[in-house]
Amino acid sequence: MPLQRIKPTPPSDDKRWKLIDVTMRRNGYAGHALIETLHSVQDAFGYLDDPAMKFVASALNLPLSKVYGVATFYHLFTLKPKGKHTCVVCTGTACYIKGAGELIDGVSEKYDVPLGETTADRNLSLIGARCVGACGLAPAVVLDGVMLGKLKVDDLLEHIEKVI
Amino acid sequence: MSESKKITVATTWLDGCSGCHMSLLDIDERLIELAQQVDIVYSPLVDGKHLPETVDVGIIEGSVSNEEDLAKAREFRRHCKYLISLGDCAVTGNVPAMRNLFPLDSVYDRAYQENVQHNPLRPNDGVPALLDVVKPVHAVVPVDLHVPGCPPSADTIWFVLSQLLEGRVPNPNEVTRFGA
Amino acid sequence: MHIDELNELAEQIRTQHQSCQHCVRVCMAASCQSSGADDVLKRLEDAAPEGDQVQVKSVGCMGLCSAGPLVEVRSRGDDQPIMYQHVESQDAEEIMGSLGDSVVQRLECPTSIPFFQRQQKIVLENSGIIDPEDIEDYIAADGYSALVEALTESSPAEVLNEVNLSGLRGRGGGGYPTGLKWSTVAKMPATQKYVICNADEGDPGAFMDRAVLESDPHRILEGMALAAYAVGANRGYIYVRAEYPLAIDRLKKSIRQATRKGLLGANVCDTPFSFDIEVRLGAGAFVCGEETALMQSVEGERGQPRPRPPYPAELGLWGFPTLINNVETYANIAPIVRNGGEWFASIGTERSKGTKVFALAGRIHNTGLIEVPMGVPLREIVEEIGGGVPDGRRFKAVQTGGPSGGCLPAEQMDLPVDYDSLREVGSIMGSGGMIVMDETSSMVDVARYFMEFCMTESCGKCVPCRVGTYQMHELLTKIAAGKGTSADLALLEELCEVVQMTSLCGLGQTAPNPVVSTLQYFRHEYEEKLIRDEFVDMEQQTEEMEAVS
Amino acid sequence: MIQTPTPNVRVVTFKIDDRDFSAREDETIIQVAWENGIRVPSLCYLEGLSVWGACRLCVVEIVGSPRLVSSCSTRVAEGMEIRTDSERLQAYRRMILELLFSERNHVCSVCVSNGHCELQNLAQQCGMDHVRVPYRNKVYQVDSSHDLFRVDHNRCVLCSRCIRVCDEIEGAHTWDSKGRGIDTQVITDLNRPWGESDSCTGCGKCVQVCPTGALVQQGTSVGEMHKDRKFLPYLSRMRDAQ
Repeated sequence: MPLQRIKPTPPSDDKRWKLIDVTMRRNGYAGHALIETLHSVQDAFGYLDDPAMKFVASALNLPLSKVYGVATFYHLFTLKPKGKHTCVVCTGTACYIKGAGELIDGVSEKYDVPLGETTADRNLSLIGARCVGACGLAPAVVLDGVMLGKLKVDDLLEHIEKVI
Repeated sequence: MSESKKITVATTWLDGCSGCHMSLLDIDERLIELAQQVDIVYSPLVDGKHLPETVDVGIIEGSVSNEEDLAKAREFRRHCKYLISLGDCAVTGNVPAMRNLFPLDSVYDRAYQENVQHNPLRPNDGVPALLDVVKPVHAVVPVDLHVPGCPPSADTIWFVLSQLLEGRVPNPNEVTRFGA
Repeated sequence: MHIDELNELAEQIRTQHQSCQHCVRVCMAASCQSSGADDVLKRLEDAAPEGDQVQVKSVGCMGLCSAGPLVEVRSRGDDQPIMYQHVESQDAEEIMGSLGDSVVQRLECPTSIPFFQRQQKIVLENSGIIDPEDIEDYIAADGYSALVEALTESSPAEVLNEVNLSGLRGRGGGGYPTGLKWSTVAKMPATQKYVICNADEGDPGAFMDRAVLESDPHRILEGMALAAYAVGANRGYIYVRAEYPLAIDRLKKSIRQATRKGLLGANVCDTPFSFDIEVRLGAGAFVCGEETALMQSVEGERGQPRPRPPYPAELGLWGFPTLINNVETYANIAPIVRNGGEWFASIGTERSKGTKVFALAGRIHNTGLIEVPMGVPLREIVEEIGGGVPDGRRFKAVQTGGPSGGCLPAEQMDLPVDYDSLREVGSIMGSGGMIVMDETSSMVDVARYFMEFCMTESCGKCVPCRVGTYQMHELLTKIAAGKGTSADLALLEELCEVVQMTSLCGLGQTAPNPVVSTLQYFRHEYEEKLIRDEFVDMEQQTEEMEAVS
Repeated sequence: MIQTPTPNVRVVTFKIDDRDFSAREDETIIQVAWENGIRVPSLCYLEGLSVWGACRLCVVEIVGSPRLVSSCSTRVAEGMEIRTDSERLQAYRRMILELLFSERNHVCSVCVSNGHCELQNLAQQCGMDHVRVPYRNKVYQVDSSHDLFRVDHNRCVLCSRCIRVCDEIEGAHTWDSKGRGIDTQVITDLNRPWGESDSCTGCGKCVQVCPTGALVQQGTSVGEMHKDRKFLPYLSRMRDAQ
């Protein structure tokens, strides 16, 4: 006889877990909703930590290793909290041809943060993106959700100074 | 190579345990047969300490770990018509290359400071400087034949040498492998 | 709904539209939006006079991204619309004031230039014209008429036949005949079948699919529904990059609108045909553009491809026959069914039919989105439509096909752009990215850039791609830094062959293409960077001597 | 899925390396080749587990087709002419092995699987006697936290046999992989030490199917690790029968 499925309790009484439950319920708590569910965890909490992954695994009846495997396969998922501000530099071909590399080097040097990492004070994350689809604005940067185009290093640093 | 003259052979050991040379000596009585056909002109095993201008076969044991190893490998390549990497250290880097997983500084510290009770000090002359990365011989000079094994057995070495003496290019894979 | 009812509705909406004197369209696609189109739209709306004389409308991509934000004014009775470029919010009052009276000359963007005149639009026919968030706009532009007519008056086989006749080939890059793919799925006896739209546009420097999804989302739904009808599927998935939030939003909205109108869902148009579409998000993995990896991802797994055969048509999503096509392919379906396969086959070349959308970018005057008939020479695209290389620099190469494609030099500029010609010269059509480079770009660096892309996007399943791309990247880095020898170059070429021939999926099999094509046309750039190595050269001399003797 | 036997399968005739063969049409090239003593090399394929098709060592040529196919995932077909050992294939396989040896730290001489390792044997069988690409020299962990077993990531070739046997035969799915590309690594549970795993039953199947010295029994010294896979065909048949 199959064992009764147990509905797990969320890791905390944070209301955001309700949103995640909505996503899972909409997909009938099926295992194939894993990526959708991880998206909604990350949208709600900003990153995926162990308790969250454990909860998702038991709610969707999936092995822990599979959840971890999927969470680390896709580059949009992050297991570490991002900085207060994010600077996403497009590294698509058009931006590359027009100097995205210099933008990354410039920010990296000034704030002492390697690409893909967050500054020690957790204030700024420097992220590379695979083409944000704004090749007409190359080189393009998305700073805290705002698209900036046709940038030179000094322009970008000025923009960053303004937000942080 | 004229008939009258013996084939000249030079050997050297770079970074390794000299086990491959011991394995060479292990061919026992076949050494006599070998000596009738070849002249070992340069080797840690013989008195000759000067590498002649041209040598028929050069045999290198050990990996390239320091500046002296590098110079020696280059010297062998310049002077030897046919160059053999003998044993896993020469062919893959093997045990000496396991230090590649650590930063060079920590390797120095471990060797000359942490494990030394009396007057720990990093040497600054008289010892050849370590290279950043330990490499197999073929990573620094072209090599003509690779004989894996740790060490290659005496039979393997005899097989390789006797085939060469018969004018054939041996295929060491028939008798040896990495770690054998 | 019957076709007559739909036509009637369309007529009704069109009459409504015609009641206004001036229609002011503001391009709200990604590029214009990020140059401030939001504010422009808002100020135009504020400045518009009360009543229905002037309609301000947010529309999808108008194509000439480098001139954005773009605004188009179409007045009743005028043949030609007026287009304004680089519009700023403070220009709104002036534009409004000029309506029906004059033209704001300092902002005018001449539409007589080749960029606009040389295009032929099928996929983008509604793009920049209709409001993508309004299904009625789509219906007024003959939208859904192909679907409704097919469902009520044609058999699935007849729909399939039109697609076969059209000669349409997959627009995702491979160029596989679409009709053949559909026929295979249609023939499968299974009770459950799926239709998937591959909207995981991952080529860096390509934004065609994004523009279609954001500018005309209903076109994709209609194409998918027609496909489902033809092959006998009742469920569809659109797998779209999470990096395209606007596209996702519009797709979801469109699905809701279409379902409410009875054009999707159970018993479409009161026929036995039922079709539901669900949007699934990617999460940042280029390899998921490969169809078997994409299906893995839809199933919630790591996006790792599996060997083919069996093909998805046989063994697809959850083991059922599955049809996978890309966005642009589906975008062509409604017009094909509406106008007939023969009409479509009359456009383009012998073996490449129809039009192709390209994203022009890089060192080129007119950056943006264009649609041209297959077979147009590369020169016409780059020099005339694209306006050539700016700042008095010299054209060096054009890259097509993204990380799977190649770099073509000036000598190849007269090449007609179609699937087979591009393949013959060592590149591919790909999904339609076209990046122009001038003499400031080093081809070794470009090859290294693409290899880095492939290395980080490799799924890691098969050895040649996982380790081969890493080692090729190392070698390219070494050569680019001026530290490589001729032995390194030889090893790189050997690796290219092994990775091409033995990799599991298309990503690995094509990853060496940028290296191979730059070596083919720009070998001297590699050779100039090599250093002499005493020993390598010695070995070569010996080999040469041996070869002589 | 590829190997599910269906009733009424036809028998087809075809050639492998110019020899005539006949087999059921649902058999794969590698099955027929191995049954007949043709040693097509492979690392990820293991009879009794699902087909993975990742090591690419088993690629073969089909006469008349420009593409190579992996023989583990391709079924035989009527009139097919297969070549398993052309010079080109030999060269490709050597390069694939070179890539594998360069990827992690395979030091045969100090490995507990020395002498019983499939990777080591394949290098010899394929004539790969030195690695021309640079070694990556990347640091990998050795996890000895489990009472009975040890995982040494330095020796892992990512064949995924451990993942498949744990999922398909044991049913625990303790193993999976994390990351992607060159950063892929096998993990237990949420990438925690193996010894802390709640899902691991300690059955040791993963150890027995591992082709190299990546998964081994605790307490084994150099060359002592023998692997025993007799259980696999039996369990696999029993599972299918259910």
